[in-house]
Amino acid sequence: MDLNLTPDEQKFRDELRSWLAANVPEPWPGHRRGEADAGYWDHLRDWQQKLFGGGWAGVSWPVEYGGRGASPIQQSIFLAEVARARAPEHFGVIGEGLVGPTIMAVGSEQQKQKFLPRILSGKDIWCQGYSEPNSGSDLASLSTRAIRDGEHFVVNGQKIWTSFAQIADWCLLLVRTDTSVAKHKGITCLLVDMKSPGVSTKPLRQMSGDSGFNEVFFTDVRVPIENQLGELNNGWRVGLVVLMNERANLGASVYVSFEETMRQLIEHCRTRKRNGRLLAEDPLVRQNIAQAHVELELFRLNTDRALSRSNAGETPGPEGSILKLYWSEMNQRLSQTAMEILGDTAQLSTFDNGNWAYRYLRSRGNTIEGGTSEIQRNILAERVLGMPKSY
Amino acid sequence: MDLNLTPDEQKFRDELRSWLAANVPEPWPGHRRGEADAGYWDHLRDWQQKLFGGGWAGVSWPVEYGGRGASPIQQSIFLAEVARARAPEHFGVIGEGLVGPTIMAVGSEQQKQKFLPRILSGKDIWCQGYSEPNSGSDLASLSTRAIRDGEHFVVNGQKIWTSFAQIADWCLLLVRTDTSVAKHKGITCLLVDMKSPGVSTKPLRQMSGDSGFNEVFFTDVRVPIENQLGELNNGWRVGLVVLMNERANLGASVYVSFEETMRQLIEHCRTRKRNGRLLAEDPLVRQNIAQAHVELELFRLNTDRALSRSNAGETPGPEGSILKLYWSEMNQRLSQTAMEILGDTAQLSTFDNGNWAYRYLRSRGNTIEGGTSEIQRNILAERVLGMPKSY
Amino acid sequence: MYFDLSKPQKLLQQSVRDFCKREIPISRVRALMETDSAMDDSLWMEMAEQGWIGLHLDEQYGGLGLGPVELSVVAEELGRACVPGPWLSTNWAATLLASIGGPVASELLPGVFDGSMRITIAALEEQGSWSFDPAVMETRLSENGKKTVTEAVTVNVLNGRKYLVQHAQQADHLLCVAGVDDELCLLTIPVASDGLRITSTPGIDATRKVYQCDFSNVPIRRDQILARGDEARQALQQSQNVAMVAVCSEMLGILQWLLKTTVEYAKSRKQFDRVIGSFQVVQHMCADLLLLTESARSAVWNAAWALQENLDANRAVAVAKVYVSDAVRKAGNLAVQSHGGIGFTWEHDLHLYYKRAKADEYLFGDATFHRERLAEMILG
Amino acid sequence: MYFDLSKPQKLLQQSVRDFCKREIPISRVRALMETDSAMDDSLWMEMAEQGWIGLHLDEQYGGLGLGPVELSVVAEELGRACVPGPWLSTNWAATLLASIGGPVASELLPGVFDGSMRITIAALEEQGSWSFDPAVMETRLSENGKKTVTEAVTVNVLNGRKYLVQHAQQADHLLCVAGVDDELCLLTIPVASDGLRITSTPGIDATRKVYQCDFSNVPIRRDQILARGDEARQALQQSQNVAMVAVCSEMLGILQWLLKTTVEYAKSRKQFDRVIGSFQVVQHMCADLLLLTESARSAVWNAAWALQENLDANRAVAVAKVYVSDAVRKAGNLAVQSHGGIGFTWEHDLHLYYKRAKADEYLFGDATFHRERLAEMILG
Repeated sequence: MDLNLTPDEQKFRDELRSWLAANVPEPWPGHRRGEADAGYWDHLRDWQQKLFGGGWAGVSWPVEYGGRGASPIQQSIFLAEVARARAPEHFGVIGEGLVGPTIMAVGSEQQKQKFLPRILSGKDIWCQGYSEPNSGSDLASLSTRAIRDGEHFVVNGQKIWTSFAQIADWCLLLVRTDTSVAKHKGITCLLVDMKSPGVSTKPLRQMSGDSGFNEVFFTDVRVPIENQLGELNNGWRVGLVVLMNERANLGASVYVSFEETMRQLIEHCRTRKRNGRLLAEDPLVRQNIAQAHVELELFRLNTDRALSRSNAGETPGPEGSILKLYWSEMNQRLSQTAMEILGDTAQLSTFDNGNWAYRYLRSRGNTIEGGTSEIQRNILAERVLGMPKSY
Repeated sequence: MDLNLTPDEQKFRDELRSWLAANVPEPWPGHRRGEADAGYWDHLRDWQQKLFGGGWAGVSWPVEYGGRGASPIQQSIFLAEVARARAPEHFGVIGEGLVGPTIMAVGSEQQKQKFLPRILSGKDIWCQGYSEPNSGSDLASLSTRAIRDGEHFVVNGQKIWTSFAQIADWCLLLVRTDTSVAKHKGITCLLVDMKSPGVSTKPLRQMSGDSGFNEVFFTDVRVPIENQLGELNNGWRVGLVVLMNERANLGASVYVSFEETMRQLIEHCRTRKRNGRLLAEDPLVRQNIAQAHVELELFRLNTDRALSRSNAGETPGPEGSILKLYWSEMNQRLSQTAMEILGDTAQLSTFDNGNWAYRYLRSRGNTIEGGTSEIQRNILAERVLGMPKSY
Repeated sequence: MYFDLSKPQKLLQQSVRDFCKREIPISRVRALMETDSAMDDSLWMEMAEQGWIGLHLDEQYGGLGLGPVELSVVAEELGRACVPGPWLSTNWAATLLASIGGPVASELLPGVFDGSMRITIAALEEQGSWSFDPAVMETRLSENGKKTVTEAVTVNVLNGRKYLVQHAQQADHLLCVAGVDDELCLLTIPVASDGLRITSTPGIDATRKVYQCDFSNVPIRRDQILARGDEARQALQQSQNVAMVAVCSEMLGILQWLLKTTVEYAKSRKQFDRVIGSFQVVQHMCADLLLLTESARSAVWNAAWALQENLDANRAVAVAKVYVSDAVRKAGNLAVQSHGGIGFTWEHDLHLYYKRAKADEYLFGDATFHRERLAEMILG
Repeated sequence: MYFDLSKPQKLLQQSVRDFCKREIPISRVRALMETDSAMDDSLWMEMAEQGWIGLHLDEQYGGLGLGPVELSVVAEELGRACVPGPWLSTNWAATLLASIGGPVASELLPGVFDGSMRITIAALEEQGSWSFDPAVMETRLSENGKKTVTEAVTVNVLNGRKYLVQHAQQADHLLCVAGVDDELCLLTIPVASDGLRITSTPGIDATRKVYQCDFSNVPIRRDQILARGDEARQALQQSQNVAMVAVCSEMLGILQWLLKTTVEYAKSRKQFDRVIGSFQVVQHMCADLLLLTESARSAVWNAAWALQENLDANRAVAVAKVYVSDAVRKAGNLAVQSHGGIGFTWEHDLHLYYKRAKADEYLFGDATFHRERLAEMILG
């Protein structure tokens, strides 16, 4: 057991830190994602270019595809350091983290050559079209249809909860290509040009007031057959790889954001009073802060253990559900704890720019997006503990 | 809305109080139920006789059967006052509360004449044979068999979790009389003499160390056919009536026991110190005590509302599950709260005679016995909220 | 013992429910919450006409002379319909005024009840609490020059800041809780007073607007001092008890809505070729919603009744505020989770109730605050 | 970063597991716990021979010179097998002695490690806490006559009472935490001392016996005072950190047992014509058990490693004690509930683990106690 970074890992981190110190731009002035204007998107695109220029795009991609060949631990160091440096949001997160690796795994040589370099350089921004209004937890029941017509698929249907759709160049899309077989067996994965005629997007406003997601509508969209990714009707397996990656990858960057939240909360406890007494002196506040600290530590440690396993060569499996389940529920408790500690004024948009109320509301989505907590528990029971399917 | 007792209810209570003040015997010296000796059983039998003599047996039974015709609210007052007066355990609880009303509802005239007076006078002590080792939550799957042989049923099988079995004269027994039909449709209810050859009992020790329940074994036990209660193969419905009564009836007496627990806990908070400070001065203890008070109040109020509905003539239905679900989980929280407040020494058998540790352990059974919390939630979802069956 | 609404109370309930259904559908709620005031005059006058303002207060002032139980019935229905506007704050302020009595009450209350006079209360401070300890209260009445506050003609001045004042910008008068020497005092202040600045501070719940009020040497005549010391404290506590019953009732209405909406959704939404209400975990979430809602009803009715009978109301009201505040938060979370993605959208009405519930959870002190009050009553 | 056991650590784990399976099946656990001492000499000597007593302590005293991680590995397996007896208390006492060093350590420790000398610690008081504040400590060392404690020949006396002293009746020596003036001191006391009375006080967990120790003018020579003031405090804290890693590891072993046993039962028990593990609610309880167990493992390993590396171990150990204490209680409750009636019987082994977990939850301070300690580190 050695929880310290190895010399290699330290070297990687130090190099990255120096680079970030020199290259991270000033924060974009007061915005909330989804309500952004074109200037903001350019800001993100510039950062993506900078990463690419500095050799920090696709850190975990194999060297043969232009990446840095970073280990899972290095990849996690990368995500954490970038977050700590308050670098801009990672515009290429879906392309680099999900689409690229999937293309490497199942794409044709031609697809690799066409798409991978443009993902790496940030020229193409990707989104993923998975969920549909009637296919949430039951993703495999998706009904967006693709019908073969000569050298094209003709796609009709609607996707929902699609991040970056309003600005994306391409979409990794799951479509139904065979309605005569079991639902998992008739799905195909397509790479769709978002500028194709018939594609339209509409921002989806959340209870937290912002619009981080979109609805995407496909009306007679023609997709060339060479943009089929993997085998026909084998799209479910392709899609699953992406989901596993998604669950395993998020840890490091969300950890940094929770850490920052804790830091701010502790700072308030040290300076704000209730009824003449510092919050930090209130025994109930003290219990809550300590409990939040414990839970956050456990998230860090669970993440590190999972990373250590990945580093040892184990592929991310259903255990990723533990991390997702843990952090999503932890963040809801943390948000509630903050609202309780900070008290009545925490509900105001004029207090810390409304961030506490925003966090509180936004956190409710955590146990739904990326697979509900119910789905995660089903996965753990059935695929880790080997219990029979419950439905 | 009027939460005060009506003049009639007050009169009933005052009369009862005077009678109890004059008649409740000295507490039986230090015993725990199930480890009792014959003297203890005689003590309970004496009390039962006293109640009968004073006209306080079967308070809720109709006057025509020798009861007092008390309303549900009066019945609840009776249970609460008897508990507050620290009267002996109610030996006849199953006979009076469950078996008697069931015989009144579905029994033959002959059965009524034979059994009801002896229940009321405390001559016969009853138990109920429902659960089996392989039929817990799925009670209807019970496999104790009764086969018709001339003028008798011949019973073979095993029951479990049977209170009072070691001392009971009679048993209200659910048996399978038809294996060829759906499980709910082949069950019959028998009244079985516990002194019949082939009946044997064995105390069942619990994790809390005591033996409040028994296993009962039936080997070729011959039961005369006139002891069939209700129709052949209609025993499931007969049994359900008993269960509903059980859930609805318990409220008042358990409330009094929780109230006493709270009183003792508060007393400790006022007199015991931790690290030089009175427990009552510890803000965390104060939160816990207040929360326990709130939860206990809610139990009282929920019980009163249910009683008020019963009094207005509504029959106890699936809402009884709310009360059972609520108090069983509340009591577990209360027990844990007490263990946390009282600290390390609460685990010792030398501290308050080991009662806190005993309560803590015993409370784990509350969410299992009389229908698990999972079954109660299923009932609420399916039968109160009208949701489809989940299994 | 009769633990249910009486026939007339049930009729009142039905009439409020019908009115809300007809006049304040959720589309109107959404339209109003997008406005600066979350109210419009016609709706307010209609509500006044129904007698819902001060319905629990003395007929001598123009109230209906009904009791806290009736107030609770109305509040529950307004909560169930998520009715925007100053109903709660107005009733709180009116209760406080009536409880103090005197010429100001006689002057203002009739207008309050008929909807023509708007009042609210400025009480909470940023680093204060709902216990209003005069020793740490930032908003203070002080003597101007050397004259004492008891001299009739003296003009004193008020300085300080209040937060979360409901509908201050729509009010004609503020009732203000302030410190004077080591005591509390209650003041009535016209919003047009010199030195008073009212700033909008949008809160999590857009159906009720909240403001920051800054007092900078606001001149206060002696006749603006409604009460001080014990009298002020008692009137405030009593008015808070009434207002807490109202806010708990409102949360009960929200709970009812959450339960109904979630169960209906679970019965209709299909995933995996079956309605999600057939999944045991969803069923159990609904069963918990039922338990929370039914228990909240017991707590609310008991508190309203205790207040009506004047029986240890502090305790019963605190029990209700603790239980219902926690219950509505848990229920909101269960409801959002049961709905999945759709329940997290702006389009779905769930968030309106979720946010209002959060504001109500804080209002008059959260569960932790009232647990400590209860501990004081139980343990000393 | 390598967050897993090393190969040798895994071999150690396997060897302890095999030993326990072979030598201490649950039938022997039950037989031992019914005895007065919950131990028998042959088993104790065998455990000593395996090197499990003081395996983390210096070879100079006869320990194996391994580290806290190896101690954790052994403790987890002993927890998983619910091994009765004084392993934990002996290791705590040995760690304390080793940490103080000096002639008493050299004299006693070799015998402790080979099983021939039995020691334990008398620390907790009925109305005290695990923070051992000398100002409120009831057990006090005082001067006999007018001589000072620093004079070599002076005999002082000890008065007071200790609770929950593990295996005191089976010990040859007690190490005792006492107050002297305004400081802590640590004493070594032969159990045969005049004025020392040891009374059995059976606890919730019968696999470890606990006693009350009454000290009535027990004479204490100067060479029995092992340390006082800061030195005593530091040695005690350090030994508690080690012992807390051991007790957290033991709880981790219990968690593993609860998870495995519950999942197996859920896969085999049938109700409603299907295994109960196919009910979503039971599945989710098992998923929660998994999450609690895996997280507890992260916390325990991190604490053991921090102790080994001497990195802010106070914090890492407190985090582990908070998390694991709460986790094992929740897990025990989930396990009993998932088992239904059978899990509530004496016959089923579940209650042995459930009760041991409860005792462990308290031992060295419960989660609430250590949260306050953490708050002190975080907030001051």
